[in-house]
Amino acid sequence: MEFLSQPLTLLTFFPLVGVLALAFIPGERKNLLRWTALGTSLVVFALSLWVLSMFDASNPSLQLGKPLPWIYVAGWNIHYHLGIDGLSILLVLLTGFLTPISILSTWTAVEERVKDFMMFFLLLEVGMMGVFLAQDLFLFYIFWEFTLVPMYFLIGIWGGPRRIYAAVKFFLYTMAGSILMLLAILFVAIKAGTFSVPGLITQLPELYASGVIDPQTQIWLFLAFTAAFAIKVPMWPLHSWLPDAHVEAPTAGSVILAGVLLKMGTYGFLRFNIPLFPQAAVQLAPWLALFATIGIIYGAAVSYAQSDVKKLVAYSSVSHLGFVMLGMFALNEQGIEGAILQMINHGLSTGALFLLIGMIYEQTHTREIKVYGGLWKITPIFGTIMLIASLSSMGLPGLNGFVGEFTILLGAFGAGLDGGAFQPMGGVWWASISAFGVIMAAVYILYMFQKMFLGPTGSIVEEVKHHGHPLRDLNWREILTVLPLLIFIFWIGLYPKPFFDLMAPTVKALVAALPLVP
Amino acid sequence: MENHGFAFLAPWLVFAPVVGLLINIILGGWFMKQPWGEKAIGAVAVLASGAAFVVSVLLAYTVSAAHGEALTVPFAQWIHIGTLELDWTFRLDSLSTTMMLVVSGVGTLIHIYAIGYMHEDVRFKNDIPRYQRFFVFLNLFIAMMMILVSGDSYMMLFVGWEGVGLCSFLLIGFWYDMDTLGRSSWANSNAAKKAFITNRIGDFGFLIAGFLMFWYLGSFQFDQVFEAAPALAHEHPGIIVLITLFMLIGVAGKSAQIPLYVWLPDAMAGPTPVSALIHAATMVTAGVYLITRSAELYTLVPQAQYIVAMTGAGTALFAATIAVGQYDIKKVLAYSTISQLGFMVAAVGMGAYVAGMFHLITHAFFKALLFLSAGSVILGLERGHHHLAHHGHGHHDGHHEEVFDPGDMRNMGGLRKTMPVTFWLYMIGTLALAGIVPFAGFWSKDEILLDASLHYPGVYALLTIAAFLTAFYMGRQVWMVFFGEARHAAAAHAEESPLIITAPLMVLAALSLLGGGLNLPFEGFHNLGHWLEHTLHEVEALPLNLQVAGISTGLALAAIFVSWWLYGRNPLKAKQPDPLKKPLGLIFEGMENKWFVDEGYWAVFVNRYVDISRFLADKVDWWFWHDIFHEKVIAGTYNWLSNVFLNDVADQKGIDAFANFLGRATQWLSAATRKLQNGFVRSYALSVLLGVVIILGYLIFK
Amino acid sequence: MPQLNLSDFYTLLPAFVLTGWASMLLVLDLFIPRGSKGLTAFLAAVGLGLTLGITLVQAGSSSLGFNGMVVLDGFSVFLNALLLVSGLLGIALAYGYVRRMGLERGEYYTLMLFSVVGMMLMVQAADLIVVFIALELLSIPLYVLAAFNNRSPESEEAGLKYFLLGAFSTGFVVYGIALVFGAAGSTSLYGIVAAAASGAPTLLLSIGAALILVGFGFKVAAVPFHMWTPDVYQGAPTAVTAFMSSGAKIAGFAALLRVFAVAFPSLTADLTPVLAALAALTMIVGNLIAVSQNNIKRLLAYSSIAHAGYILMAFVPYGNPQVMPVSVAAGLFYLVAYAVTNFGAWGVVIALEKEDGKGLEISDYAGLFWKNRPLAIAMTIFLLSLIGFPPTIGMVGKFYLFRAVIDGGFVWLAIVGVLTSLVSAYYYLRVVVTMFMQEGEPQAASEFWLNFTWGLTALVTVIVSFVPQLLFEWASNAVLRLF
Amino acid sequence: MVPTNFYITLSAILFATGAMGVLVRRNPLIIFMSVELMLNAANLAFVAFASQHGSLDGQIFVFFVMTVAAAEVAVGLALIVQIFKSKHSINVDEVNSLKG
Repeated sequence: MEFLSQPLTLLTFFPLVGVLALAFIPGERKNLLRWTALGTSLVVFALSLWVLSMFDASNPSLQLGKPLPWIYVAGWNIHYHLGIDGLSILLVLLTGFLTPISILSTWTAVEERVKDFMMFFLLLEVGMMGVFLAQDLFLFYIFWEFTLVPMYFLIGIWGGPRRIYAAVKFFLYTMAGSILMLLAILFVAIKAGTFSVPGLITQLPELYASGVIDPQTQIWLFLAFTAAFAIKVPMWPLHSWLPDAHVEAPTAGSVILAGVLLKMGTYGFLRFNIPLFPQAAVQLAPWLALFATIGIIYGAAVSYAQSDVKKLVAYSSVSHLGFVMLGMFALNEQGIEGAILQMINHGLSTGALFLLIGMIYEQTHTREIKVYGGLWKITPIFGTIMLIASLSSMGLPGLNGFVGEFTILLGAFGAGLDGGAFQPMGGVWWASISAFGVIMAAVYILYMFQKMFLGPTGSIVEEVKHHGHPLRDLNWREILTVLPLLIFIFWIGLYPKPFFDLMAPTVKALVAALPLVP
Repeated sequence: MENHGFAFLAPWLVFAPVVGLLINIILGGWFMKQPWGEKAIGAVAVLASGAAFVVSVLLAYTVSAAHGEALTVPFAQWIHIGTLELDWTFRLDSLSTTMMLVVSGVGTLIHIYAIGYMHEDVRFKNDIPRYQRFFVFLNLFIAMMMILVSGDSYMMLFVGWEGVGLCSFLLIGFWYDMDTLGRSSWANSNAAKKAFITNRIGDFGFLIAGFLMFWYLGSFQFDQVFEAAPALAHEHPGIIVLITLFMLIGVAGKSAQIPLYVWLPDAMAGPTPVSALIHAATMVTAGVYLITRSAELYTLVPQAQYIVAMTGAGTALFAATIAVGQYDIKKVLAYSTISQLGFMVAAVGMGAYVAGMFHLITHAFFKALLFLSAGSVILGLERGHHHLAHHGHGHHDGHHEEVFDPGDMRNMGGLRKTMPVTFWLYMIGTLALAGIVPFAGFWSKDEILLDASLHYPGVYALLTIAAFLTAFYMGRQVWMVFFGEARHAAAAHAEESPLIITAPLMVLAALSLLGGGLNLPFEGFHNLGHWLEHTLHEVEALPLNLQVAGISTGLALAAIFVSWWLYGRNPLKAKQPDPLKKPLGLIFEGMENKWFVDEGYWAVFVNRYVDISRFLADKVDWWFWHDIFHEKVIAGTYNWLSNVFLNDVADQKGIDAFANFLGRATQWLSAATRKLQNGFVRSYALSVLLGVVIILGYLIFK
Repeated sequence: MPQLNLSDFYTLLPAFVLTGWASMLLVLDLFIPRGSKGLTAFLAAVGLGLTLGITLVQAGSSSLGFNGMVVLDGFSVFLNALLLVSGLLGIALAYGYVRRMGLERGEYYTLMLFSVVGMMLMVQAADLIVVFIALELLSIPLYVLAAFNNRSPESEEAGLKYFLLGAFSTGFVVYGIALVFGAAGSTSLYGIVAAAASGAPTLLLSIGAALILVGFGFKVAAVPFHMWTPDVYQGAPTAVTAFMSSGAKIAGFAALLRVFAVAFPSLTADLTPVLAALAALTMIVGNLIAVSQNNIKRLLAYSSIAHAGYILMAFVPYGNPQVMPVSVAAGLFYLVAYAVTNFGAWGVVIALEKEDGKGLEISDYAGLFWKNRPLAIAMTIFLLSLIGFPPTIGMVGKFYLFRAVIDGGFVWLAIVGVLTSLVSAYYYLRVVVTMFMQEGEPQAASEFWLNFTWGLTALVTVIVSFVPQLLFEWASNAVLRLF
Repeated sequence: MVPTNFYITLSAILFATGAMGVLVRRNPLIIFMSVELMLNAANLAFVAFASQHGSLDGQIFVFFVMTVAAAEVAVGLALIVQIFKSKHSINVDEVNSLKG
């Protein structure tokens, strides 16, 4: 039971305490259920801060957990190994941060089957934490697949009219990618004789050097991992499940989906693809940049033509995550650090957008953009917060989105020059075309903001008044739900140094290990 | 930090307005419920802006005490990754302090003006609570503008650069639920969006320039960039050309140059103080500031300089022609602004940075004056109209049969009598803009023309024609607005504005009158030149050239005469078409309709983008990718395959068909399979047998 | 010719004890009154428990018995234990079910015991004669059990189909054995491998081996010998189906593995492609047809076919001495995972089955979660395990299985495996969707041993996935005696 | 002496005949007889091989096969009788309520 004494174990599995507690609370006591879930998630957030306080940012390697033998027969060498480093600390914090916020957002939105909702939500948190902390491929795979299950139920039970379709699609698409990854995991583990990620990082280079795994195979392995992560991200053209999942998911589900679950994909690239298959990463970087760039432009263009506001934001995720991919495969410090920060940023700003859309949806029960209009006059606080979230999403300097996008584009541009990862194909074009996506982001975000909050008052205002529930501005609980996000939107925008400091040494080490000829 | 006088105050350039806006956000709602609420809000905002002005003065003093030496005031780290080191650091030198003074000075005056203007505006528009929001935005603008001019690196400048774009968006769309005439409409919010997006196109250029700069020059910090630039210019001059030209795209966006100027006329949807402050005096000059700031880059690449100069000169002329054909008092001024910005860009393009900055300053004075006076005129008409609506018709049901446009010059006329103060203020502004001695505009414009005449004859020609047109359209405006007879009842009942509005105008008028003194073309009077020399290092101080000055003055006077001939001699009557319409024919049609540039852009870019994105979204992504590919192909194949193998196909027909095939091989088997069609147990057995046959076949014949 | 001694009996002791017990029970049952057949069930369980004890005592020993006709080794102990546990689970499932369906007769349990004996004999067989006898011994009681519900035409039809096709496939086995005997001059597995090494005619041998493969392929429901499976599984009483789908499969695979690994390693080049093709075909067809099933028993039947394909994958590299131990261990582990999960899933089916045979459509599961949470959660766990999803034993099993396949160099087969398991997710999820996301009023029977069975198997399914070490060790130690 | 191959060929023909009988006949009794034919074909092969190898194993096997076949018959006939009782038909093609 040595594993129980590890702080990261506590962090990962603490939500189960909440699940257990919820199991003993009768389903009618909805508020008690809500408070229990919220309390649990807040404790988890506190634990993540505790982990942060113990985290040594200057140390680039894995910390706060040592591998314990788990399954040790027939050359399996599977460890129970949770660890944290600069690549994951921020995502762990984001998970701990967004979960209570999402739970808070369900306070009045989820009235049916509260108990089960909260249990699934806390189970989901276990899975997400595990994904970001697991340092053994087997363990990682378990957590990775496990996150699908509660999310599947969250969409399928509490979602919109086409929830079942969306839930099954979400499940199958994600699984389609991960089973290919499973094969690659097994292949790598058989060849190297271990499932441990740090172990593989030290052993694989020898196998590459000795020709046990030839470059072609390395590329196939890279692609198999890519299948899992690219679908999750989702990278164009594998994004087809995303609009369905987002549109049908309940608000809290959308927030977590956009905020954390998509990041599992990008994180996977960073944690596994790049360090485990460095040659392949370098070789394929321009291709990934191609897809990322198409995703940026395509996502932005498609987003603009949506009539459903949740879909609009969903497609904007395709565009935003394209930036993350672009930065990551720039394979230089600026790009990767920007990509990590952008993962957080996207979680914050898109999370805020989904929360806000959920709040208005609760009142109007429609997401059709065209019925809205002129809301800023009626709900000034809501409008202002929405404006900030929108501006953050479109990368206004001074807010978080800019710091991420700017560093990503800077890195990607540099990667297009001599010695950079994009030099062999495309060069600076990827960054240049992607920078165009910044304009397009303004187009669709401003379109959304204008059509909902500016202009003449929309028909929905009269309609809800007619039904006896005139549109009201945000109440204190709702403001409290989004306020933390706003604080970080400004904080990261104005003073991102603490965030970069957390990841810089690890990223530096990661980049240094890449076979890029400067 | 060493003791550098008041340099430590630099962050307060930004903090002062931010404090002001925070106070107004937090307490504004409460203020608005008090009888003195509007005044309190206005006072807070004015004090905040005024504080920034005081800080600017102190900083300018500090710089001058340090003999123009550039001071940097580090405040905080921003983005540090690898070699990328971006900081929140303020830069104090003669150039930045000049800009600070202009921004906060003119800004404060306009804040004061806005107290009076908005008081009436929110009442005409029937939405008093929005008063609070205006001053929050205005303070935010000052803060952003201060970041823009005081940043020590291109990226900090960029923060302000986009920040003012945001404020511009917010303020253009201030009356977001109506059009300029107060009708419920998307028009104003469309204008706001257009401004932001057009600016973003420019920002794209800025960003690319930034990337090139960082990877080739190693930094964003001004001094480091300038230090590394000559070496790069030696090795890869093309890169510097690229940097400067991409920067020009940014400038074109922000300073409304060809081809991105189209947002500025629409921006007049914002309340008049906004037009004056943001879209005339300060924000739009940011591009000029950027080029001046980057002088050391532009100087290295004459080709790029030439392109900048030609862009500016072309814009100056092009916009001036459009201004001639406009009827809206603010639109004329808007195109005039574009034109004057063209003068400035042309100047800095030619390397005449001092001339450009000089014109920037004087233009800030007289164009702010003109806009604010125009605002006063519009308010006057609104008052007249309001008066009519209440007294003339007895009841006011909100549905005018004919919507009254208080900004349309065709509704004006004869205001000289009803609004005398405004008239005189307007006249000073007009003369300054037209370039009549000794108003400020004359000196600054003359300096630009002089520079052009020495080095760039093409630019000189364009600018001279533009100057002629400038005087003409201003003359036309004055005759139409203030002379002749009122062409609308509202004009006849127009009322003069109160002191809170006219007082700031008087200050600006004084500045417009005397602003030329900053940099007179006489030995010993090149004050601005010497001041900026600390930052720009090499400036040429040219003496007055009587030939150039003579030509421009002569042309200006001629233009005013022509305008009198056309519009003053026989004042326009109501509904009478413009007298230029007939002689100029199609040309006037073009001027009137802005040469159809908007329509062209719409047809070529905007509609195409909408089409493409609709096509991608509806056809490619949803219809094809989501429905056809993922639903029909993937999911469909899935179900189809499963059905193929299902009882009625595979378990029966599939196997049977296969058996039939074998059956043709031998009569006997064929007879067997015919009977086999209704036997399930036996078809199962057949399946087993087939398996056996295939396996054995493989083993034997492999 | 050596004399029989105690060691011979020790080798086959569990089978002897169980045979004796079953015979005794057959007689004893006559004296048990009709209303208290629960006693018979109890006694049958005691017999299985006793035998299980003996089997566990045998762990670690290895011997040949009866002149090399039967063998005791780690492999047989492991599988005997598994079979006995399956028997126990089968009785636990049947206990309330037969009563509820009005089928409560003592022979049910006796027949089960005899079938288990056949399965155990199959596991221990070292001579093709024993293999044949064991095959019949396990099959004949199953034919009867399948038709046990004589009031149901479906049950009779299932029995008849199973019987006719089973006999048909037995014919192939016997003929195959004859050919092998002809080629090798011996029916002993060890004799065959020796003969093959000294130059027996390969074609004859491989044809014989292929015919034996057909027979076992039929027993484990591999495509294209699978067609009886859905009909029989659907028609047979559900408790029988549960037992049959696990026990017969385990025994079939055990014999397949032992016969092929011991007797035919020399035929690898010939048979590996056949095995690979069968595995791939079985996975594909099983999973694809399952997609459009609406009856839960048929769905699980196709799932059972599909899983035969997965387990078959483990056999593909049987001739590669480096990989063989891993692949045997993986196969065994997966058999355990499958058996546990399978019993649980059938347990849930039994809980929802009505006296009149209703309650077997997937739509009858609508809203189960909101009516009976534990049952729905258990079913979800079983279905996830069948998909191969964490945190279940099925996921660990697939992990192990794919590892063996990749280790053996059959990456393409592994790809087929994962892709078909993706397909399987589609139809398993339909059940989950129905249980959680649709409205309905399902009624579930609540009987102690039934609840115990699905509860226990659900717990095991989850817990073992976290601590699989012990089971891994057992499976890896369950080595075949190769000489 | 007749070569073993002849016996084997004959047994193969018998086996195939049996298998085809299973496929084409509808009466379960006949089908079962066909299965018996297959088994006996195997028996023939066993005996032939046994004499070729001079080993008794094959002949012993034959006895086992015969015994087991008898046991199978017992079960099979019982099943068929049962079906006949409820369906009044023993046509296997009518035993097809389970499908899909």
